[in-house]
Amino acid sequence: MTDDVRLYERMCLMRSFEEACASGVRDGLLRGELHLAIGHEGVGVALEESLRPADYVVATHRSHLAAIAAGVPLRPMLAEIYERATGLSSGKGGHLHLFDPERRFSSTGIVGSTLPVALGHAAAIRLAGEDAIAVGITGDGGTNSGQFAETLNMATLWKLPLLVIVEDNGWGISVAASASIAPPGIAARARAYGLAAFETDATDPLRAVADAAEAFAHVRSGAGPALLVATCHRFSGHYEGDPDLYRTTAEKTRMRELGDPIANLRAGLIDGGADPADLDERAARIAAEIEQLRREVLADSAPPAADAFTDVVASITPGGNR
Amino acid sequence: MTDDVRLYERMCLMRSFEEACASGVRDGLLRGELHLAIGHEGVGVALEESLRPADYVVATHRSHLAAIAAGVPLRPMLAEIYERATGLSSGKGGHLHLFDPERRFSSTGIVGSTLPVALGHAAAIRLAGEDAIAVGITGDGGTNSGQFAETLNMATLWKLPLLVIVEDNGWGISVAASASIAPPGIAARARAYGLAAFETDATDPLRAVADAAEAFAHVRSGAGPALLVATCHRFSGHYEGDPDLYRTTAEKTRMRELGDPIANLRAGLIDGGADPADLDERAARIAAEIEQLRREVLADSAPPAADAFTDVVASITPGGNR
Amino acid sequence: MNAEAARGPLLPDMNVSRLIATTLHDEMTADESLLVLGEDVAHGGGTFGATRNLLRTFGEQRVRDTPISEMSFVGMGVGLAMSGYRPVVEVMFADFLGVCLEQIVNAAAKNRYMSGGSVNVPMTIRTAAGSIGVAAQHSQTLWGMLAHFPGLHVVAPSNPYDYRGLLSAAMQSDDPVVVFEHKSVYLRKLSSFRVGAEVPAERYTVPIGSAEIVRTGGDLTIATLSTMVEATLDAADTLSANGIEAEVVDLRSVVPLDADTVAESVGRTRRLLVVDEDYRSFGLSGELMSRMLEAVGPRGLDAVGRLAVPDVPIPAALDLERVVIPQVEAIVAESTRLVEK
Amino acid sequence: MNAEAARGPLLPDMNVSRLIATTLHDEMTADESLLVLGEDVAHGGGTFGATRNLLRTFGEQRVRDTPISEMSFVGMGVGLAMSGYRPVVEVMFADFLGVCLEQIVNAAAKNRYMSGGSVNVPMTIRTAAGSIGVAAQHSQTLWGMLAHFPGLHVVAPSNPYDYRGLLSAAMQSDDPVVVFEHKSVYLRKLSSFRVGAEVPAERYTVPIGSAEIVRTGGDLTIATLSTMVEATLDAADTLSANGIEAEVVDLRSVVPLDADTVAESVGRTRRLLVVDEDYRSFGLSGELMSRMLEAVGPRGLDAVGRLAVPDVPIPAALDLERVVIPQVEAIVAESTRLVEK
Ligand SMILES: Cc1ncc(C[n+]2csc(CCOP(=O)(O)OP(=O)(O)O)c2C)c(N)n1
Ligand SMILES: Cc1ncc(C[n+]2csc(CCOP(=O)(O)OP(=O)(O)O)c2C)c(N)n1
Ligand SMILES: [Mg+2]
Ligand SMILES: [Mg+2]
Repeated sequence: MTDDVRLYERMCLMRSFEEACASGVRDGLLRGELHLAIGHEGVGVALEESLRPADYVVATHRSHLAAIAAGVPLRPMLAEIYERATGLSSGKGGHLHLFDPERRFSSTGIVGSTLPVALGHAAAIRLAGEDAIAVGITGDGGTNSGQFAETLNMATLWKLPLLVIVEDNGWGISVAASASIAPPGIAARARAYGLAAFETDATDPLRAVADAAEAFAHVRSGAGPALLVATCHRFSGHYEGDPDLYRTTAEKTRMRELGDPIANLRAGLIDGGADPADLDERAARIAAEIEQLRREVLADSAPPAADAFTDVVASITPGGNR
Repeated sequence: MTDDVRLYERMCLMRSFEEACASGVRDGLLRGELHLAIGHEGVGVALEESLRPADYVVATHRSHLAAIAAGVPLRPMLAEIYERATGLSSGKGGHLHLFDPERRFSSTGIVGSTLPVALGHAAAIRLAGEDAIAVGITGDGGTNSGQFAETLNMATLWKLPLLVIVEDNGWGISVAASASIAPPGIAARARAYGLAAFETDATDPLRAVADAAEAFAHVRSGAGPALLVATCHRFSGHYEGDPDLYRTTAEKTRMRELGDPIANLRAGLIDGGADPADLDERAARIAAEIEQLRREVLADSAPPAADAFTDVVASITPGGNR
Repeated sequence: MNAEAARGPLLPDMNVSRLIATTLHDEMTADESLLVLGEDVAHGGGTFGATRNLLRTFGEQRVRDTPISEMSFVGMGVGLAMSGYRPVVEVMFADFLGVCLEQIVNAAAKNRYMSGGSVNVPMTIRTAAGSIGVAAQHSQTLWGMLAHFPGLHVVAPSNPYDYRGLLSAAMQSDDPVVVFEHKSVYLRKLSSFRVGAEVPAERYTVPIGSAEIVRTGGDLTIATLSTMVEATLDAADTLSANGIEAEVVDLRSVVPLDADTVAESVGRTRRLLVVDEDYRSFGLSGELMSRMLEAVGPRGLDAVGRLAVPDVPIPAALDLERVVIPQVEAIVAESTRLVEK
Repeated sequence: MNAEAARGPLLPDMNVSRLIATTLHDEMTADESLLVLGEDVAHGGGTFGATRNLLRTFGEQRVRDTPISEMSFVGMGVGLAMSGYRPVVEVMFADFLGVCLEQIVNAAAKNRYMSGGSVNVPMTIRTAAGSIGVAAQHSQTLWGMLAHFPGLHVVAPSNPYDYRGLLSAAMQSDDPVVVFEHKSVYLRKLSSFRVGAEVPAERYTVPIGSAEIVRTGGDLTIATLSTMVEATLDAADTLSANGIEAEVVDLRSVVPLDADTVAESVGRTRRLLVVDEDYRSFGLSGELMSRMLEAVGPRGLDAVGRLAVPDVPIPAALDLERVVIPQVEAIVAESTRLVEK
């Protein structure tokens, strides 16, 4: 198996995973606003290829691919998304709040709030003298949060090993990036705060992997913080169930036709001589594995009611904790 | 009287005003942290020369010169600073919270919070189709607040008539700008958010007046928002009573010797043939007038105790307002 | 109810998000100084559909999509309000109050006082509160938190009539008013509500600061608000079948809190249960219990209790969420306990 | 009091800001994972001098001046805490909690719960509260506001012994703890305090969540905290001269609130006055009154009252400030009224 076929497989896995989540909404098993990253797989593999176990990752409301990239085990992750007792957080966090301290992975549902936490991880790496970096992820919309600017400034001031990754799908819910991000735009902002700015087109996964590697290398080298803008498309609505009327059908068709990282890599592999049937078979096998995982997870039980009251604080205080 | 002598007089008045405030702290009449802008007079006159009555100004914790520039009458302003019933806010706001809606002037003691409010004024100007601009002031330290970035972005997006003025005295309390603002710095930030950036040295008041006029003209022309960085020195401590040990004596001496906008303009006027004695006499007369004002204000009474309970909300509700 | 408006024609049946959009529309038509701004309010018509079609009717200048910059667009609202406009700012979820609290509590709420009454901040903040399965960071109500700050009015309607009337009142108020809408109502039809399902087509206001007795009963008083009013009315049915008659007070406003109406009821029943979807401690439930202590004295009370979120974050799993959000059965049980005391 | 530590040598007389700096120093020496960050904490030694000399001793990596970016340096503290460090983050004034609330309440406070207990956030937030003539935006206490959010501990010491002991406890805690320091104490000498003026030189902790009875008396219980403890003790002297013996409880912690200690006292006195420097409504005073109602029932109480900031912003003028901040005379008057009831 060539390396590129491996990337193809990883992206297939990421998409199958998201589809396994989507079906939970369709089946009425998942409530709330489930944000999927179907279409973002180019960013997912770019992250995965460059991340090392000692790196920290702080992900957004659209966190699943980043979690996979960080090595979070799929079973407890899917179980958490399905709010089962076997989940990463025993079902208390849910899909918006995935935590896996062993993989140095966390997330938050609040836009912009990922970056300061990642900055703290970067500071910890420096203090501990570790050979690692911290990755803070945001969407394009999140670059308008004050926390984005504040974090970038401090990262440069203290030359911390922070890589900010902007998953730029061009939309913040129904608001187009062009209507929310004043030109000259995200990379210019990064430079104005003293970061090295990298840009990539993550609908072309091989390019994204290479460009991300450069950005990671910059930060690992100790040259200071960097930011990588990775453009991509969000194929689904903002959340599963979003009628997505703010984008035209033509636009949505075009992005699926031209901007699908998996289809794009598949086409490239076939151009390079790969057997389409083999590629499809690989995809089907992975989809079946994830489906199997989903079945297992669905058989898991929900957390017991008493769990609602535990884990609020670590300390035990004489008269209770309020 | 030449125009430059008038500027000299206005700066003398600004300084005398601040000294009239300082003496309140020395005499134990003023509590809290009183922030004076002695050394910032170059910014004060630059503002005053370009401001028009229909313009809005939102000023910081160091707001007195901006208020003078906006035409806020001195007597109620000084009375407010001395917390008298005759003050702008009947003594309820105090020196950190000067409001004069007639002059479209307000201020806030929270760093960064001036700018969004000024943005709202700019939006109101646009809505009302007024021929005016909104001026939002911040210190250099305030440019690290998330509100700075957020506001700049929206100002450009909507091309609002907002002028951000950064009174860059190089310090945020004890933290030097070099330790808090990552390079390339404030003007680069403004450009990255799409604003026109202007810079001036406000220790040279004539230059500051001219540069500010350009920045105001840019915004008035409808070309979009702009930011003006005006460098200056804060001669006093951060607040009256601040021991100011974070700056060396040499540094403080140097800034007074080289960076005093009043002394600099005075020297220029004398070079141009002005009579030093005349200039000093003018300064003395102004100081005497302000001292007279201070005496009057000190004779004013404090607000009556019952005032503590009024003005919380405008609406009258049946059962009281809580 | 406003008898005048109630006599006129009614709105057709529709869901609450459209009712809110209609109310925004009607007020904006009546007063040109009213504006709407927030994330997704214009082109998207509101995450919950509550600003649908406003952009088309009023244009970009009055209906504005903002970047994800809550602190600064709330502050922009303050500036607009101080310039003679009446912004209605949407903070998508109440949980996001943490990213914009400063401008709400130190500017909007205090500018009037700090200016000695010379400045008003007529601004409405609409925000979506409550649990619909979105876990700890998207389920909070937090009205008790905002109510702590003087200078704000805080309302949380429970039924269609009040959604329209309180929103109109907020938009007409010269003060900052925070309107907490409950996420669970947006897609509900007016006709599905037990109370206030008939909504006049004409504009009207429900006075801010006035509670309403939505069920009379002599055995205990249950004071509640927002979506918990319906849960409480359901509980009251069960209680009634068990021989206990609950008087149910819909507080409607958190600030001003209409303690008089509750005290009058408690004066008769001598028993009070507060049902609140906010965290239990340091919030509305404790405040109302204390107000009753102050109003009728300990001797005026036989039993007092509260049901609220038991001081834990809202868990994701449905089974856990149901444990921490007051349910009908818990209201029945606690009411019964109080009456038997 | 911690009997062990109390037997050892005492710290020399010093002002409280130096006591805090000493405590920070001693804990940082004992535990290398402790860090200090915030505005002016390093080169300036703290706006109130409470971090003086720490930079010199521990260096830039552990004592860090930050830009004026509260939200993000608090969030940075969260990240550090999740990476095994123990940041002590200074938010200069409690009034600025509005610019960083999100990271405190949605991250620091909830990450443990949302992670099913797999993540701790051992972080201390120090902030200066209370009135010293700096008006509406720099005088608030706001402990009642933060206390509303589950997942945080909140303390507000009143005397030197507790300043040291509670700060040490916070720094050793595995949970986020917010320490409210009162601006009026920084420049006061240890020896000027009525209670707790003797401070052991050895490290010790005061347990978070435990109140202390600082004066015994049988006629009424006055529960209070922070600087109001001294005002209350002064009031108790006057009351005693008038024949009324007040029991004074120093709550010390707002969360966990030691209702048991108060209830035990109120069980004896049957009368409770809460004295609080926070806003009256929707805060600590209401919560404590309600807890007492719950603990001893209405029949266990003869009279209950509270003194707090009467739901107005803090005015600038001294004469007005004195009207809204509880004063000794008001405590005497209200206590007398309650006892005569
Ligand atoms: C502070 C805050 N404001 C608003 C939201 C609601 N919200 C969730 S996702 C989102 C859009 C984010 O856009 P972007 O950063 O581009 O990420 P994307 O959804 O496109 O991946 C918004 C507004 C939030 N979670 N937090
Ligand atoms: C949000 C916030 N954080 C901190 C403070 C405390 N503070 C008041 S002024 C100041 C320094 C401001 O520096 P700069 O913006 O450069 O203005 P300067 O004082 O130099 O005029 C600080 C930190 C505040 N008022 N508001
Ligand atoms: Mg996006
Ligand atoms: Mg400065």
